[in-house]
Amino acid sequence: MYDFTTLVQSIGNFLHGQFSPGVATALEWTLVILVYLALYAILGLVLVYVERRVCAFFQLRLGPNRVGWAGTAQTVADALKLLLKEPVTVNKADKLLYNLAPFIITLAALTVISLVPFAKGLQAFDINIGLLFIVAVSSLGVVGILLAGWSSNNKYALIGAMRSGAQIVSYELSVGLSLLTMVLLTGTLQLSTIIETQANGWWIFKGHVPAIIAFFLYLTASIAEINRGPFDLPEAESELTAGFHTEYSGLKFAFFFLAEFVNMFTVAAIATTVFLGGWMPFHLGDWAGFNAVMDFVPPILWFFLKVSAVIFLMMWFKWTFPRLRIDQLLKLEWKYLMPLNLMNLVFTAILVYLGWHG
Amino acid sequence: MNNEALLQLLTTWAEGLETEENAQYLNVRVPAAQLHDFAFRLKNDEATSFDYLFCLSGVDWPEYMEVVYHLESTQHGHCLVLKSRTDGREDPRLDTVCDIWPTADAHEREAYDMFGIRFNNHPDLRRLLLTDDWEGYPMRKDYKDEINMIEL
Amino acid sequence: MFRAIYEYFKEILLAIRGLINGMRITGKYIAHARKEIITQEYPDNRDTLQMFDRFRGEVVLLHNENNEHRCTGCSACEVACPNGSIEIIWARREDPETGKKKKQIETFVYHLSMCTMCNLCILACPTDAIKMGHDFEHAVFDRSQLTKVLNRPGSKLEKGVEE
Amino acid sequence: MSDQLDLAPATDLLTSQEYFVNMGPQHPSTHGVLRLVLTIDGEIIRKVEPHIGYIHRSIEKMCEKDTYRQIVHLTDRMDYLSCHINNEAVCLAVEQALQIEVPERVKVIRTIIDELTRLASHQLWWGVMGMDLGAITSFLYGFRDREMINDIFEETCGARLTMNYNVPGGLMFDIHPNFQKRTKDFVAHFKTKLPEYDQLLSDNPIFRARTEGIGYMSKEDAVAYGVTGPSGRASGFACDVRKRHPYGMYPQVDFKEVLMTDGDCFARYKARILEMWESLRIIEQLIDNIPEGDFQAPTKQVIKLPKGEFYQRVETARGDFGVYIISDGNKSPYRLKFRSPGFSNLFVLDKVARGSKLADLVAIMSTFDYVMPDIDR
Repeated sequence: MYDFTTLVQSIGNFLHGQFSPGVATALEWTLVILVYLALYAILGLVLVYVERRVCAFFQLRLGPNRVGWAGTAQTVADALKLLLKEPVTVNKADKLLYNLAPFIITLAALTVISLVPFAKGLQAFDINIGLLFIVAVSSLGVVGILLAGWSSNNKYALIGAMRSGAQIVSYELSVGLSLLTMVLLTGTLQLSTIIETQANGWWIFKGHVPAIIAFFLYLTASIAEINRGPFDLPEAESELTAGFHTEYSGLKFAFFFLAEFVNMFTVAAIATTVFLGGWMPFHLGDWAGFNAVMDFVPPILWFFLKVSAVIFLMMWFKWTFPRLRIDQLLKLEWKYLMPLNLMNLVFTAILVYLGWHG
Repeated sequence: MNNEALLQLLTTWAEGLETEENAQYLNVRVPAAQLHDFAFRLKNDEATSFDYLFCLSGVDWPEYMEVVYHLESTQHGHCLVLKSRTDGREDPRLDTVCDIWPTADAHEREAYDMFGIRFNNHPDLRRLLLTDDWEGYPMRKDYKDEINMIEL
Repeated sequence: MFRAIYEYFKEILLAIRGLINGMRITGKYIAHARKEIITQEYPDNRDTLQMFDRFRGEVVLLHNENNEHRCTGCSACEVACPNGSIEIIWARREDPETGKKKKQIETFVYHLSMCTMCNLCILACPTDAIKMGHDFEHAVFDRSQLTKVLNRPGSKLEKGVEE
Repeated sequence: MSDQLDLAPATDLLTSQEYFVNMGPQHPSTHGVLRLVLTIDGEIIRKVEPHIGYIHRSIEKMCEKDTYRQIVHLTDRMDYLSCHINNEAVCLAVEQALQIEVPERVKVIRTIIDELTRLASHQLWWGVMGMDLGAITSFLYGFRDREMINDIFEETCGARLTMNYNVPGGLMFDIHPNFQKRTKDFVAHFKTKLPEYDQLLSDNPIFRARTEGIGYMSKEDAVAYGVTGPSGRASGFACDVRKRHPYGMYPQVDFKEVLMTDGDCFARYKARILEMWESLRIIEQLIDNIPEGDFQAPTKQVIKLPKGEFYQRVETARGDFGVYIISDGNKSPYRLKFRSPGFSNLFVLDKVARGSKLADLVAIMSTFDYVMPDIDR
C-alpha cells in the first residue's frame, strides 16, 4: 500500500536538518498553507467545470466546450474575468463587514479541508477530535453568510442570510447526529483511525442498515448545510435574485462561489472518510485476486474516485429536484431527519451493545 | 335567456334604455346616472346574473366618452353589451363598477390612464400603464405627442 | 398511535419513491447524454445550417444574371408595409430603346431596423420582384448600416415585366 | 378582516415590522418586465401590488392607423406564445364583419396550428415553472419538445415565434408538404415525453409540497376577477371559449374541457398538463383529415369593414382573448380593444398570494403563466 508518511517525514527531516527548529516549523507551515491554498483554488476551478459539464449533460446540453481542451480552461477564463472586474461596493453597505464576509467563508471552508485525509499520511492536521472539529468549524460559514447578507444593505440579501441562519442552525443537528451514529460504530473521532477501522470493510457495508440510513441522512443534512440545491434557499435565484451575495461582484463574489464548491468537496470527503472507507480500496470478502487488483490502484485515486461519486450524487440531486420552501425545509429537519436520526442512533447503540458491528 | 326576453326584462329595469340593432350581442345603453344601480341589478338578479365581466373598453367619440362593458353569465350562458356615455369630453365621469365586478378595478384604471375617464368611488384610481407624471391621455383621438410620434 | 407511526413511515417511503422517480428521468438522459444533445454549436455549424424555404430573414430584391430585377416601382410594397420600412424612390426616365418615358426605380431603400418580417410586402408585390431572404445574421456595429439599398448599381428592369 | 394594511410601527425588537420589497422589473422569476411591490412581514406576504407598463407599446393606438391586414402582425407581438391564436382572433373578427365564409381547409389548418401553439406555450410554461421552483433541468426538457413545434412553424409559416400566418380570409400560404408528417412525428414523440413531465415534476414530493394547497383561488374569485384559461378552469370556472363560443373546427372535434375544483397551484399545473393531452387528441383527429381546397377565401385587396361593432373571442393558451373592433367604415378601425387574458389574470394575484410565503409567490406567478407583452399590449 502506498504510504505518504515517509515522504512527508523526509520533507520534515530535511527542513529540520537545514534550519533551526523555529524556522523549520515556520517553513513547514508555509509549505502546508501554500499547498492547501493551491488545492483550494484547483478544487474550486475543477469542481465548477465539472458542475457545469454534468449539469449540461443532465439538461441535454454540451456545456462549456470551447476554451481549452473540451472547455477545461473555461473556469480559468471565468476566474480571470472575475479578477479583472470592477469591485463594486454598495454605497450604504457596512464596509468592514461587507469586505470581511467573503474571507470568513473562505476561512471556514479552508479550515475544514485541512482535516481531510487524502491518503495514508497525507493529512495536514490529524487531531483526535477530528469529527467534532469538522462539525464545529463547518458551521462557521454561516457567520460569513449572515455578515454578507446583513452588511450589503439589500433586502434580498437580508432575507437570504436570515434563511441561511435558520437553515444551518437546524441542519447542524442532523449532521452532528448522523456522524455521532458513526462514531458509535468506529469508537473514535480521529479521522485517520476511522479509516483504519475500515480496513476490513467500509462502514456503509459492515454497519448494516443504520449506517446506510445514516449515510443518506448525513448527505441530505450536509447538502442543506452547505446551501446546495435543492436546499439553496439563501440564494434562491428565482425568488431572491442571488440571495446573500446579490451585491457582491468580482473577486469577492468569486470567493463565495469557490467556497460553495469547496464545501461540496468537503462534504463528499467527510462522507467518503466516515462511510466509504476513505482511501481504502474496495475489497470483496475472500477474493484474493480481485482484492490484489484493487490494492494496485493508489489510495489517493480511491479517495478521489469515491469523492467524485458522492459529488456526482449531489449534482444529480441538485439538477433534478425543485427547491423547498423555508418552512418546509425546517419541517423536513425537525419532523423527519431529527427523529430518524435519533431512532437510528438508538438502533446503532443496540447494535454496538450486542457487538454485531465489524 | 335569449336576447328578446332579456331585452324585455331589462327595459323594465331602467328608463331611457337605448338598444342597437343588428349587433352581434344584445346592446344596451344606460344613462350614466343609472349605470351603477343597473349593473348591480344585472349581476345580482337571479334571472340575469351577469357575473363575468370579460371586457371593459373606453371609447373616445367626438362629443363624449363611452365605456363599453361586455358581460357574460356563467350560469345562463347569455351575453350582454352594456354601454354608458359621459357628459362631454372635458371632465368625463362615470360611476365605478369595481365593487360589483372586481376585475373592473384594473380595467377602469386602464381606461382612466388611456382616456382620462374618471370613475367615481373607485378606490385606487391611478395611472396604470404610464408613469404617474404623464400628461394627457394617449388613446384620445386628439392626443398629440410631438416628441415620440411617428406618423406613417 | 401505531396507525400514526405507520403513516409517518409510509409518507417517508412514498416521498423517497417520488424522488427516485424523478432521478430516473435525469439519470436516463445523462446515461446517453451524448446521443440526446439538443443544442447546436451554432457558429461552427454555419456551413451546414440549412434554413427552411419559407424562413423570413430579410427582404431581398431578386436580380438575374444580367443584373436585371423585376421591380417596376409600383410602390405596392411600400403601401402594404405596416412600419414604413420600404421606401421606393422612382423617376420617369427615357427608355433608350423605345424612347418613351418610363417609370423606373432609382433606389429601393429598405430599413431593416424597422422591418418586422410580416411578409405583407411579398404578398403585395404584383411582379414577384422581392422575396424573403434566409440571412438572419443582421447584427452590425452601426445602426446606419441597417438601411440598405436593395437594387444593385446599374441594374435595370427585366424585359417583359408589365408596369 | 378588512383588506386594509395595519402598519404598526415597531416599538421594540420583538415585534416584526412590515417592509417593502420590489420584485422586478428585472427579476429572474417575473418572466418579463413585471414589477411587484410586495409588502412583506418576514417571509409572509401581506400585499402584492403589480406595476405594469414597462413594455407597453400602445398596440391599440397603432391599430387605429393600420389597415386590417397590417393589424394582424401586431397581435403576434402581444402574447407571443399564442401568436397564431391572436392572429386568428383578428382574422375571425374581420371575417365575421365581412361575412366571409372561409374554406373548410383553412379552418382545419388553423385549428391544428392553434393547438400546436397551445402545446408550445404550455411546454415552455412547464419548463419555466420547474425552473422557478428550482428544478432547472425541466426548462431544457420543455424547450426540447417545443423545438419540434417551432420547426413545424418555421417550415410552414416562415417564422418560429412571430409567425403571422393568418390573413383575413384565410392563410398566408398553403401548408408545407412536410407539415402533416412532421406534425405526426411530433405527436408520436410528445406522447412518450409527456409522461416524463409527470414523472419528473408532478410525482416529486418537493414539487407537490410547493404547489399543493398553495395559492388557492375559489371559483367565485375566478369569475369575479375574470381569470380565464387553465388558471380559471383549475378553480372550476368553465370558461373554455372553444366550448362556450366555438369557432374554427372546435365544434366538430371531440375534446374535453379540463375542469378542476381544487383551485390551488397544483390544480393549475395539472390543468395545463391535461390540456396538453387534449390538444394532442385534437391534433390527432384533424391531422389526417385536412380537406382539399383553397387556402384563402377571395377578399378585396383593401379591406373596409362595415360600420358597426364586432367582438371575437378565442381561447389562447392563457385564456379568453377578445378583439373588440369599432368600425366607422374606413380601412382602419375607429377603436380596437384587445381583451388580453393575462391582464385580468394578473390582478387577482393580490387576492391569491396574500398570506403566503415569498417563495410561494413565485409558484403562484408561474402557475398563472404571465406573459408580460400580453398584459401590457
